[in-house]
Amino acid sequence: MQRIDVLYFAWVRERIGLPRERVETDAATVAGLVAELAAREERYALAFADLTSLRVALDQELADFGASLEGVREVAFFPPMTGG
Amino acid sequence: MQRIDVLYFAWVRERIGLPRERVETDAATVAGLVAELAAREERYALAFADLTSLRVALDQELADFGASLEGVREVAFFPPMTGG
Amino acid sequence: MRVSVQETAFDAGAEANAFTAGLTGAGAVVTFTGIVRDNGGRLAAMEIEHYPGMTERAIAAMVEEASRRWALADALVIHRHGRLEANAPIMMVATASAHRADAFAAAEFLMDYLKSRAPFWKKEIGADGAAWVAAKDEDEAALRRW
Amino acid sequence: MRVSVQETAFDAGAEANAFTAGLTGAGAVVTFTGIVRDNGGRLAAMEIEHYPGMTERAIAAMVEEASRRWALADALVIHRHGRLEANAPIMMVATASAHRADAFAAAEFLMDYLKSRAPFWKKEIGADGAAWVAAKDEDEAALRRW
Repeated sequence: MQRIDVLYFAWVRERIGLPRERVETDAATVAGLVAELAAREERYALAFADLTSLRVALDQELADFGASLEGVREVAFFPPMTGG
Repeated sequence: MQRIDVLYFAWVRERIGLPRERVETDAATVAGLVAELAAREERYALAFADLTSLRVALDQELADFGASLEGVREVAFFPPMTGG
Repeated sequence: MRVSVQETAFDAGAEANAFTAGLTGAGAVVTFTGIVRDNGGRLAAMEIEHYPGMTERAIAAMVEEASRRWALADALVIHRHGRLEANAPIMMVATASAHRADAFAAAEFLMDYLKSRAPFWKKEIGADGAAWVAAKDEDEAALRRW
Repeated sequence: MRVSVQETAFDAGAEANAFTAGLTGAGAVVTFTGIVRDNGGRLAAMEIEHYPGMTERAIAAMVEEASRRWALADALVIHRHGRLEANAPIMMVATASAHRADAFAAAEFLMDYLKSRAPFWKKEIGADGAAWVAAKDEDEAALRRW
Protein backbone atom coordinates (compact mmCIF):
# COMPACT_ATOMS: atom_id res chain seq x y z
CA MET A 1 0.00 0.00 0.00
CA GLN A 2 1.23 3.44 -1.01
CA ARG A 3 -0.22 6.84 -0.19
CA ILE A 4 -0.27 9.25 -3.11
CA ASP A 5 -1.64 12.77 -3.49
CA VAL A 6 -3.64 12.83 -6.70
CA LEU A 7 -4.28 16.24 -8.29
CA TYR A 8 -6.76 17.14 -11.03
CA PHE A 9 -6.70 20.26 -13.21
CA ALA A 10 -9.00 22.03 -15.68
CA TRP A 11 -11.85 19.87 -17.02
CA VAL A 12 -10.49 16.77 -15.28
CA ARG A 13 -10.95 18.61 -11.96
CA GLU A 14 -14.43 19.73 -13.01
CA ARG A 15 -15.54 16.24 -14.08
CA ILE A 16 -14.26 14.54 -10.95
CA GLY A 17 -15.49 17.40 -8.80
CA LEU A 18 -12.42 17.95 -6.64
CA PRO A 19 -8.96 19.43 -7.08
CA ARG A 20 -7.00 16.83 -5.08
CA GLU A 21 -7.36 13.80 -2.88
CA ARG A 22 -5.22 11.36 -0.94
CA VAL A 23 -5.33 7.86 -2.47
CA GLU A 24 -4.17 4.52 -1.10
CA THR A 25 -3.16 2.23 -3.90
CA ASP A 26 -1.39 -1.01 -4.77
CA ALA A 27 -0.97 0.05 -8.39
CA ALA A 28 2.56 -0.27 -9.74
CA THR A 29 2.09 2.13 -12.65
CA VAL A 30 0.11 5.23 -13.58
CA ALA A 31 -2.09 3.06 -15.82
CA GLY A 32 -2.85 0.83 -12.83
CA LEU A 33 -3.84 3.85 -10.74
CA VAL A 34 -6.05 5.14 -13.56
CA ALA A 35 -7.81 1.74 -13.73
CA GLU A 36 -8.48 1.83 -9.98
CA LEU A 37 -9.82 5.39 -10.12
CA ALA A 38 -11.95 4.78 -13.22
CA ALA A 39 -13.58 1.79 -11.47
CA ARG A 40 -14.73 3.93 -8.55
CA GLU A 41 -17.61 5.98 -9.90
CA GLU A 42 -19.14 7.25 -13.11
CA ARG A 43 -17.50 10.70 -12.79
CA TYR A 44 -14.05 9.09 -12.61
CA ALA A 45 -14.85 6.74 -15.49
CA LEU A 46 -15.87 9.77 -17.57
CA ALA A 47 -12.77 11.76 -16.69
CA PHE A 48 -10.47 8.88 -17.65
CA ALA A 49 -12.49 7.65 -20.65
CA ASP A 50 -9.94 8.84 -23.24
CA LEU A 51 -6.33 8.74 -22.09
CA THR A 52 -5.09 10.30 -25.35
CA SER A 53 -6.73 13.55 -24.21
CA LEU A 54 -4.96 13.41 -20.82
CA ARG A 55 -1.48 14.18 -19.59
CA VAL A 56 0.13 13.04 -16.36
CA ALA A 57 2.88 14.47 -14.15
CA LEU A 58 4.72 12.52 -11.43
CA ASP A 59 6.12 14.71 -8.68
CA GLN A 60 5.67 17.69 -11.02
CA GLU A 61 7.49 16.21 -14.01
CA LEU A 62 5.64 15.13 -17.18
CA ALA A 63 5.52 11.33 -17.49
CA ASP A 64 3.88 8.51 -19.44
CA PHE A 65 0.92 6.41 -18.38
CA GLY A 66 3.22 3.39 -18.31
CA ALA A 67 5.55 5.00 -15.75
CA SER A 68 6.20 3.33 -12.38
CA LEU A 69 4.72 4.82 -9.22
CA GLU A 70 7.61 3.65 -7.07
CA GLY A 71 8.61 6.41 -4.68
CA VAL A 72 6.11 8.84 -6.25
CA ARG A 73 4.26 11.11 -3.83
CA GLU A 74 2.22 13.33 -6.14
CA VAL A 75 0.41 12.38 -9.34
CA ALA A 76 -1.42 15.01 -11.42
CA PHE A 77 -3.89 14.43 -14.26
CA PHE A 78 -4.81 17.19 -16.66
CA PRO A 79 -5.66 17.97 -20.31
CA PRO A 80 -2.99 19.09 -22.81
CA MET A 81 -1.60 22.42 -21.64
CA THR A 82 -2.65 25.72 -23.17
CA GLY A 83 -0.26 28.34 -21.83
CA GLY A 84 1.36 31.29 -23.54
CA MET B 1 24.26 65.79 -71.94
CA GLN B 2 22.32 64.97 -68.78
CA ARG B 3 22.34 66.70 -65.42
CA ILE B 4 22.39 64.34 -62.45
CA ASP B 5 22.62 64.93 -58.71
CA VAL B 6 25.28 62.56 -57.38
CA LEU B 7 25.18 61.76 -53.66
CA TYR B 8 27.88 60.12 -51.53
CA PHE B 9 27.41 58.51 -48.13
CA ALA B 10 29.59 57.18 -45.29
CA TRP B 11 33.23 56.52 -46.26
CA VAL B 12 32.51 57.28 -49.93
CA ARG B 13 31.47 60.78 -48.85
CA GLU B 14 34.55 61.09 -46.64
CA ARG B 15 36.96 59.95 -49.38
CA ILE B 16 35.51 62.22 -52.02
CA GLY B 17 35.15 65.05 -49.53
CA LEU B 18 31.62 66.15 -50.30
CA PRO B 19 28.09 64.86 -49.72
CA ARG B 20 26.61 65.73 -53.14
CA GLU B 21 27.32 67.46 -56.38
CA ARG B 22 25.64 68.25 -59.69
CA VAL B 23 27.27 66.37 -62.57
CA GLU B 24 26.91 66.81 -66.35
CA THR B 25 27.46 63.54 -68.10
CA ASP B 26 27.11 61.68 -71.38
CA ALA B 27 27.36 58.31 -69.66
CA ALA B 28 24.60 55.87 -70.58
CA THR B 29 25.02 53.62 -67.53
CA VAL B 30 26.09 53.83 -63.91
CA ALA B 31 29.37 52.11 -64.83
CA GLY B 32 30.00 54.83 -67.42
CA LEU B 33 29.37 57.56 -64.83
CA VAL B 34 31.71 55.81 -62.39
CA ALA B 35 34.45 55.73 -65.07
CA GLU B 36 34.03 59.46 -65.67
CA LEU B 37 34.15 60.28 -61.96
CA ALA B 38 37.11 57.97 -61.23
CA ALA B 39 39.08 59.69 -64.02
CA ARG B 40 38.66 63.09 -62.40
CA GLU B 41 41.00 63.05 -59.41
CA GLU B 42 42.85 60.71 -57.08
CA ARG B 43 40.17 60.97 -54.34
CA TYR B 44 37.49 59.82 -56.80
CA ALA B 45 39.72 57.04 -58.11
CA LEU B 46 40.24 55.84 -54.52
CA ALA B 47 36.54 55.97 -53.68
CA PHE B 48 35.63 53.93 -56.78
CA ALA B 49 38.65 51.59 -56.70
CA ASP B 50 36.62 48.52 -55.66
CA LEU B 51 33.08 48.42 -56.97
CA THR B 52 32.30 45.20 -55.07
CA SER B 53 32.45 47.27 -51.85
CA LEU B 54 30.01 49.85 -53.24
CA ARG B 55 26.28 50.01 -53.72
CA VAL B 56 24.31 52.37 -55.95
CA ALA B 57 20.79 53.76 -55.84
CA LEU B 58 19.01 55.43 -58.78
CA ASP B 59 16.31 57.87 -57.73
CA GLN B 60 16.37 56.26 -54.29
CA GLU B 61 15.99 52.66 -55.47
CA LEU B 62 18.83 50.13 -55.26
CA ALA B 63 20.24 49.33 -58.70
CA ASP B 64 23.15 47.62 -60.48
CA PHE B 65 26.23 49.26 -61.92
CA GLY B 66 25.08 48.15 -65.35
CA ALA B 67 21.77 50.04 -65.05
CA SER B 68 20.83 52.74 -67.56
CA LEU B 69 20.86 56.40 -66.50
CA GLU B 70 18.05 57.31 -68.85
CA GLY B 71 15.65 59.63 -67.07
CA VAL B 72 17.55 59.31 -63.79
CA ARG B 73 17.85 62.49 -61.73
CA GLU B 74 19.62 61.28 -58.59
CA VAL B 75 22.43 58.73 -58.26
CA ALA B 76 23.80 57.76 -54.84
CA PHE B 77 26.98 55.80 -54.09
CA PHE B 78 27.57 54.23 -50.69
CA PRO B 79 29.05 51.21 -48.92
CA PRO B 80 26.92 48.17 -47.98
CA MET B 81 24.28 49.29 -45.51
CA THR B 82 24.58 48.65 -41.78
CA GLY B 83 21.23 49.51 -40.27
CA GLY B 84 19.28 47.80 -37.53
CA MET C 1 17.07 35.24 -15.54
CA ARG C 2 13.69 35.84 -13.90
CA VAL C 3 10.49 33.78 -13.93
CA SER C 4 7.32 35.21 -12.42
CA VAL C 5 4.01 33.34 -12.23
CA GLN C 6 1.59 35.88 -10.88
CA GLU C 7 -2.08 36.75 -10.52
CA THR C 8 -1.56 40.51 -10.74
CA ALA C 9 -1.51 42.49 -13.97
CA PHE C 10 1.82 43.72 -15.30
CA ASP C 11 3.00 46.56 -17.54
CA ALA C 12 4.73 44.93 -20.52
CA GLY C 13 6.52 48.12 -21.61
CA ALA C 14 7.80 48.88 -18.11
CA GLU C 15 8.98 45.27 -17.72
CA ALA C 16 10.76 45.44 -21.09
CA ASN C 17 12.49 48.69 -20.14
CA ALA C 18 13.59 47.34 -16.74
CA PHE C 19 14.88 44.17 -18.44
CA THR C 20 16.83 46.23 -20.99
CA ALA C 21 18.24 48.59 -18.35
CA GLY C 22 19.72 45.62 -16.51
CA LEU C 23 21.77 44.42 -19.48
CA THR C 24 25.46 44.94 -20.12
CA GLY C 25 26.84 44.42 -23.60
CA ALA C 26 23.70 42.94 -25.18
CA GLY C 27 22.75 44.60 -28.46
CA ALA C 28 19.51 42.75 -29.17
CA VAL C 29 16.34 42.50 -27.09
CA VAL C 30 13.30 40.53 -28.29
CA THR C 31 9.98 40.54 -26.47
CA PHE C 32 6.80 38.60 -27.01
CA THR C 33 3.59 39.70 -25.32
CA GLY C 34 0.41 37.61 -25.42
CA ILE C 35 -2.86 39.51 -25.15
CA VAL C 36 -6.33 38.19 -24.28
CA ARG C 37 -8.18 38.40 -27.60
CA ASP C 38 -11.76 39.54 -27.20
CA ASN C 39 -12.94 37.63 -30.30
CA GLY C 40 -14.90 40.58 -31.60
CA GLY C 41 -16.48 41.34 -28.23
CA ARG C 42 -17.71 37.78 -27.60
CA LEU C 43 -15.11 37.13 -24.88
CA ALA C 44 -15.85 38.70 -21.50
CA ALA C 45 -12.85 37.29 -19.64
CA MET C 46 -10.38 34.47 -19.48
CA GLU C 47 -9.54 32.27 -16.53
CA ILE C 48 -6.15 30.64 -16.35
CA GLU C 49 -5.63 27.70 -14.06
CA HIS C 50 -2.13 26.46 -13.31
CA TYR C 51 -0.27 23.89 -11.23
CA PRO C 52 1.57 25.82 -8.52
CA GLY C 53 5.04 24.45 -8.02
CA MET C 54 5.24 22.54 -11.26
CA THR C 55 4.64 25.72 -13.29
CA GLU C 56 7.69 27.51 -11.87
CA ARG C 57 9.85 24.37 -12.19
CA ALA C 58 8.79 23.73 -15.78
CA ILE C 59 9.43 27.32 -16.88
CA ALA C 60 12.79 27.48 -15.08
CA ALA C 61 13.83 24.30 -16.92
CA MET C 62 12.80 25.85 -20.27
CA VAL C 63 14.84 28.98 -19.54
CA GLU C 64 17.85 26.85 -18.58
CA GLU C 65 17.52 24.86 -21.80
CA ALA C 66 17.30 28.08 -23.84
CA SER C 67 20.46 29.36 -22.10
CA ARG C 68 22.27 26.17 -23.05
CA ARG C 69 21.26 26.45 -26.70
CA TRP C 70 21.81 30.17 -27.30
CA ALA C 71 24.19 32.85 -26.03
CA LEU C 72 21.74 34.76 -23.85
CA ALA C 73 22.69 37.79 -21.80
CA ASP C 74 19.38 37.50 -19.93
CA ALA C 75 15.85 36.12 -20.16
CA LEU C 76 12.53 36.95 -18.53
CA VAL C 77 9.23 35.08 -18.38
CA ILE C 78 6.09 36.52 -16.79
CA HIS C 79 2.85 34.54 -16.92
CA ARG C 80 -0.42 35.45 -15.25
CA HIS C 81 -3.04 33.11 -13.83
CA GLY C 82 -6.51 33.68 -12.43
CA ARG C 83 -9.11 35.90 -14.07
CA LEU C 84 -7.99 38.19 -16.90
CA GLU C 85 -9.99 40.84 -18.69
CA ALA C 86 -10.17 40.99 -22.50
CA ASN C 87 -7.25 42.93 -24.03
CA ALA C 88 -5.05 42.47 -20.93
CA PRO C 89 -1.54 41.01 -21.33
CA ILE C 90 -1.52 37.30 -20.40
CA MET C 91 2.20 36.76 -20.44
CA MET C 92 5.48 37.99 -21.82
CA VAL C 93 8.90 36.64 -22.69
CA ALA C 94 12.01 38.78 -23.12
CA THR C 95 15.40 37.60 -24.33
CA ALA C 96 18.66 39.50 -24.76
CA SER C 97 21.78 38.58 -26.66
CA ALA C 98 24.74 40.14 -28.42
CA HIS C 99 23.14 39.25 -31.76
CA ARG C 100 19.55 39.22 -32.95
CA ALA C 101 19.44 35.64 -34.23
CA ASP C 102 20.01 34.18 -30.75
CA ALA C 103 17.51 36.51 -29.12
CA PHE C 104 14.81 35.67 -31.68
CA ALA C 105 15.43 31.92 -31.58
CA ALA C 106 15.39 31.78 -27.77
CA ALA C 107 12.16 33.82 -27.57
CA GLU C 108 10.41 31.55 -30.10
CA PHE C 109 11.69 28.43 -28.34
CA LEU C 110 10.41 29.68 -24.98
CA MET C 111 7.02 30.56 -26.50
CA ASP C 112 6.63 27.16 -28.15
CA TYR C 113 7.43 25.39 -24.88
CA LEU C 114 5.27 27.67 -22.75
CA LYS C 115 2.30 26.99 -25.05
CA SER C 116 2.39 23.22 -24.71
CA ARG C 117 4.66 22.20 -21.82
CA ALA C 118 3.96 24.65 -18.99
CA PRO C 119 0.96 23.57 -16.88
CA PHE C 120 -1.49 26.33 -17.69
CA TRP C 121 -5.07 25.83 -18.85
CA LYS C 122 -7.16 28.60 -20.37
CA LYS C 123 -10.91 28.90 -20.02
CA GLU C 124 -12.81 31.41 -22.11
CA ILE C 125 -15.81 33.06 -20.52
CA GLY C 126 -18.25 34.55 -23.00
CA ALA C 127 -21.86 35.64 -23.20
CA ASP C 128 -22.84 32.09 -24.20
CA GLY C 129 -21.03 30.29 -21.39
CA ALA C 130 -17.52 29.12 -20.52
CA ALA C 131 -15.30 26.65 -22.37
CA TRP C 132 -11.79 25.28 -21.91
CA VAL C 133 -9.48 26.22 -24.75
CA ALA C 134 -8.41 23.11 -26.67
CA ALA C 135 -4.73 22.52 -27.36
CA LYS C 136 -3.86 23.01 -31.03
CA ASP C 137 -2.08 20.44 -33.18
CA GLU C 138 0.01 23.24 -34.67
CA ASP C 139 1.34 24.14 -31.21
CA GLU C 140 2.44 20.56 -30.64
CA ALA C 141 3.96 20.49 -34.12
CA ALA C 142 5.87 23.72 -33.42
CA LEU C 143 7.90 21.89 -30.74
CA ARG C 144 9.36 19.50 -33.28
CA ARG C 145 11.57 22.13 -34.89
CA TRP C 146 13.75 22.49 -31.77
CA MET D 1 1.60 50.82 -39.79
CA ARG D 2 4.04 53.54 -38.72
CA VAL D 3 7.62 54.26 -39.80
CA SER D 4 9.66 56.88 -37.98
CA VAL D 5 13.23 57.85 -38.91
CA GLN D 6 14.26 60.25 -36.21
CA GLU D 7 17.21 61.88 -34.50
CA THR D 8 15.58 62.03 -31.07
CA ALA D 9 15.77 59.27 -28.48
CA PHE D 10 12.69 57.12 -27.90
CA ASP D 11 11.30 55.06 -25.03
CA ALA D 12 11.03 51.49 -26.33
CA GLY D 13 8.66 50.35 -23.55
CA ALA D 14 6.34 53.31 -23.99
CA GLU D 15 6.32 52.80 -27.77
CA ALA D 16 5.53 49.09 -27.31
CA ASN D 17 2.67 49.88 -24.94
CA ALA D 18 1.22 52.52 -27.27
CA PHE D 19 1.50 50.07 -30.19
CA THR D 20 -0.27 47.35 -28.19
CA ALA D 21 -2.99 49.71 -26.94
CA GLY D 22 -3.88 50.54 -30.55
CA LEU D 23 -4.57 46.93 -31.53
CA THR D 24 -7.93 45.24 -31.89
CA GLY D 25 -8.11 41.47 -31.91
CA ALA D 26 -4.37 40.77 -32.10
CA GLY D 27 -3.18 38.22 -29.56
CA ALA D 28 0.55 38.34 -30.26
CA VAL D 29 2.98 41.26 -30.14
CA VAL D 30 6.68 40.83 -30.92
CA THR D 31 9.21 43.61 -30.46
CA PHE D 32 12.88 43.85 -31.32
CA THR D 33 15.01 46.61 -29.83
CA GLY D 34 18.59 47.24 -30.95
CA ILE D 35 20.89 48.79 -28.34
CA VAL D 36 24.25 50.54 -28.90
CA ARG D 37 26.74 48.05 -27.44
CA ASP D 38 29.52 49.74 -25.49
CA ASN D 39 32.03 46.95 -26.30
CA GLY D 40 33.22 46.75 -22.73
CA GLY D 41 33.54 50.53 -22.33
CA ARG D 42 35.60 51.04 -25.51
CA LEU D 43 32.74 52.64 -27.41
CA ALA D 44 32.01 56.27 -26.54
CA ALA D 45 29.25 56.87 -29.07
CA MET D 46 27.85 55.82 -32.40
CA GLU D 47 27.02 58.00 -35.36
CA ILE D 48 24.40 56.87 -37.81
CA GLU D 49 24.27 58.43 -41.25
CA HIS D 50 21.30 57.84 -43.51
CA TYR D 51 19.87 58.82 -46.88
CA PRO D 52 16.87 61.06 -46.18
CA GLY D 53 14.02 60.24 -48.49
CA MET D 54 15.30 56.85 -49.57
CA THR D 55 15.35 55.60 -45.97
CA GLU D 56 11.65 56.18 -45.42
CA ARG D 57 10.76 54.77 -48.86
CA ALA D 58 12.87 51.65 -48.35
CA ILE D 59 11.44 50.93 -44.90
CA ALA D 60 7.86 51.55 -46.05
CA ALA D 61 8.42 49.06 -48.88
CA MET D 62 9.72 46.46 -46.38
CA VAL D 63 6.69 46.93 -44.14
CA GLU D 64 4.37 46.56 -47.16
CA GLU D 65 6.15 43.39 -48.21
CA ALA D 66 5.85 41.99 -44.65
CA SER D 67 2.12 42.80 -44.68
CA ARG D 68 1.72 40.88 -47.93
CA ARG D 69 3.51 37.83 -46.57
CA TRP D 70 1.99 37.60 -43.10
CA ALA D 71 -1.36 38.40 -41.50
CA LEU D 72 -0.33 41.50 -39.56
CA ALA D 73 -2.70 43.54 -37.44
CA ASP D 74 -0.09 46.30 -37.28
CA ALA D 75 3.64 47.02 -37.59
CA LEU D 76 5.95 49.74 -36.31
CA VAL D 77 9.53 50.67 -37.25
CA ILE D 78 11.51 53.37 -35.42
CA HIS D 79 15.13 54.00 -36.41
CA ARG D 80 17.37 56.73 -35.08
CA HIS D 81 20.13 58.58 -36.91
CA GLY D 82 22.74 61.08 -35.77
CA ARG D 83 24.83 60.69 -32.63
CA LEU D 84 23.80 57.98 -30.15
CA GLU D 85 25.25 57.33 -26.71
CA ALA D 86 26.37 53.84 -25.66
CA ASN D 87 23.50 51.74 -24.26
CA ALA D 88 20.84 53.86 -25.98
CA PRO D 89 18.21 52.18 -28.17
CA ILE D 90 19.12 52.52 -31.87
CA MET D 91 15.92 51.22 -33.33
CA MET D 92 12.91 49.04 -32.73
CA VAL D 93 10.48 46.95 -34.69
CA ALA D 94 7.07 45.85 -33.41
CA THR D 95 4.67 43.47 -35.13
CA ALA D 96 1.22 42.29 -34.10
CA SER D 97 -0.82 39.38 -35.34
CA ALA D 98 -3.56 37.01 -34.26
CA HIS D 99 -0.93 34.26 -33.91
CA ARG D 100 2.63 34.29 -32.73
CA ALA D 101 4.23 32.61 -35.75
CA ASP D 102 3.25 35.49 -38.06
CA ALA D 103 4.37 38.16 -35.60
CA PHE D 104 7.77 36.48 -35.09
CA ALA D 105 8.37 35.87 -38.79
CA ALA D 106 7.46 39.43 -39.78
CA ALA D 107 9.70 40.93 -37.07
CA GLU D 108 12.67 38.81 -38.16
CA PHE D 109 12.04 39.62 -41.82
CA LEU D 110 11.93 43.35 -41.09
CA MET D 111 15.12 43.14 -39.02
CA ASP D 112 16.99 41.24 -41.73
CA TYR D 113 15.97 43.79 -44.35
CA LEU D 114 16.65 46.80 -42.14
CA LYS D 115 20.17 45.49 -41.47
CA SER D 116 21.20 45.26 -45.10
CA ARG D 117 18.69 47.09 -47.30
CA ALA D 118 17.81 50.30 -45.48
CA PRO D 119 20.34 53.09 -46.21
CA PHE D 120 21.90 53.51 -42.77
CA TRP D 121 25.63 53.49 -42.03
CA LYS D 122 27.04 53.12 -38.54
CA LYS D 123 30.26 54.69 -37.35
CA GLU D 124 31.74 53.69 -34.02
CA ILE D 125 33.52 56.37 -32.05
CA GLY D 126 35.92 55.04 -29.44
CA ALA D 127 38.93 56.14 -27.42
CA ASP D 128 41.19 55.02 -30.28
CA GLY D 129 39.39 56.85 -33.09
CA ALA D 130 36.36 56.37 -35.30
CA ALA D 131 35.59 53.57 -37.76
CA TRP D 132 32.73 52.69 -40.09
CA VAL D 133 31.06 49.42 -39.14
CA ALA D 134 31.59 46.85 -41.90
CA ALA D 135 28.61 44.93 -43.25
CA LYS D 136 28.63 41.28 -42.20
CA ASP D 137 28.39 38.36 -44.59
CA GLU D 138 25.98 36.69 -42.17
CA ASP D 139 23.58 39.63 -42.46
CA GLU D 140 23.58 39.32 -46.25
CA ALA D 141 23.13 35.55 -45.90
CA ALA D 142 20.17 36.06 -43.55
CA LEU D 143 18.20 37.66 -46.41
CA ARG D 144 18.31 34.48 -48.43
CA ARG D 145 15.87 32.65 -46.20
CA TRP D 146 12.95 34.91 -47.14
